[in-house]
Amino acid sequence: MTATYLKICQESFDPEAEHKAFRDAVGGAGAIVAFTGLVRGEGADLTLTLSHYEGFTESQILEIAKTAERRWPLAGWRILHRVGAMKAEEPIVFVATASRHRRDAFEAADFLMDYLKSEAAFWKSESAAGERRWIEPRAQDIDDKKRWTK
Amino acid sequence: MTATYLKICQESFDPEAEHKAFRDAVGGAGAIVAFTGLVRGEGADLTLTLSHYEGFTESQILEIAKTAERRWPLAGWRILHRVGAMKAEEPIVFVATASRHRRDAFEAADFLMDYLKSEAAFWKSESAAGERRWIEPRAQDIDDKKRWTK
Amino acid sequence: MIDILFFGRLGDVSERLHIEIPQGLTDTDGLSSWLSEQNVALGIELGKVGNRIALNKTIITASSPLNDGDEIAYMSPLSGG
Amino acid sequence: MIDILFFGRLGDVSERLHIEIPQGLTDTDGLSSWLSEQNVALGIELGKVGNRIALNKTIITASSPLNDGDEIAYMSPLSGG
Repeated sequence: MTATYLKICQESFDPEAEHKAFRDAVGGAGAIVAFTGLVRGEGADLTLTLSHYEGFTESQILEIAKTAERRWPLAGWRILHRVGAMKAEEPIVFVATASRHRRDAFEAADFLMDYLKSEAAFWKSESAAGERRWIEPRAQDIDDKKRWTK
Repeated sequence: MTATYLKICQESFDPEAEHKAFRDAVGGAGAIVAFTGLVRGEGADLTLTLSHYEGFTESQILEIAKTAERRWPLAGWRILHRVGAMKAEEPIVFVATASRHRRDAFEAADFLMDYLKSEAAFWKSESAAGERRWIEPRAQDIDDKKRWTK
Repeated sequence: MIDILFFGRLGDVSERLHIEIPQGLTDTDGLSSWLSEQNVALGIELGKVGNRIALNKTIITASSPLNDGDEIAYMSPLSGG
Repeated sequence: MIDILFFGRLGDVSERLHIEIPQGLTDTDGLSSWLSEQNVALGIELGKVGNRIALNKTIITASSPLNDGDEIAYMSPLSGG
């Protein structure tokens, strides 16, 4: 049985509270890997805004997570993704995986993040001083994702 | 400037409190990867005992962490390792890394764990019903470490 | 009635629409052309590479028939996590 | 005086020692032989592969001279995290 959890959050979330909830859920698994993505601190006056396509985005992420479940023997996974407006240092994404051996948890978390960055249906824009610009995937994100298709 | 922290703990530690302290210390870094190793839940009556060589173990881990700092552009790392007697589901090891981009944090955490498992000076024994046995590195741990020498 | 949604840059140039299927339109390619005629700024964005279309929350890769009750989503290139 | 420490399995067969350098001993190989004579169970463990020796907290890979104040650590194979 895999402990799974997905939430798209309109409000800020607490990565440590999520980590604790996940750790409690996966019980006796030996290895937990957690990735937390934060709004970078460069521009304190910068607002990052993310939007998603309700229903579509969630089912797409569930597909990706099911692929990870088939590929690695996971005791569980937990994914949270912010949408809405956020400021420097706020958490955007939290992905945790648990398994008996650490290699599986590492690879699954890495895989999930690569897919979330390049394939998940989120649209990101930055605004500062009244100007807004859309952010599109970096070439690095596309390359990262390709690592998993070999 | 890299936010670094190493502690060998005689008593249980709280992975979420460590994650929060690390997140606060690395400020505007965009990516945090945290690995938590726990005593597996298989044998509730099992006691795991770890010992280390005070001074030697710490300086060896610092060397490994400095290698990671040279290899990846890290905003910080945090390593805690338990010694003493522990029971099922207690945390044994916590390794967190932070960087601007997630790939660096993932690779550095993975690297640190591989070295901690195969090279760090800890001795582990299991006891149940009055019988004790020593645990030596798994062949998998040796192979995992070799990934980093190419 | 159909629902037409726009995400990312496309959402900057059009509000979501809840309309009757326009007279004579039978498929999604027809709908895209019709939208471009109605809204020049949207037409320019729809012409750019990397956009994707979902019909009832499933990505389509070829023009597909339109039916009453459909939800059509026009999506700019994604940028997650 | 020298300190001799034992870790892992080796710690099961000997306590740590705080002794004068035994008469006639000049290096770590000599010390290992002397320890094996004093304690048969320790001698058996010291003969196994994978053990390592640290002199003043630095791993040594060849026999090294012993000096007053040295700390010699005999270490079984490691098992971390």
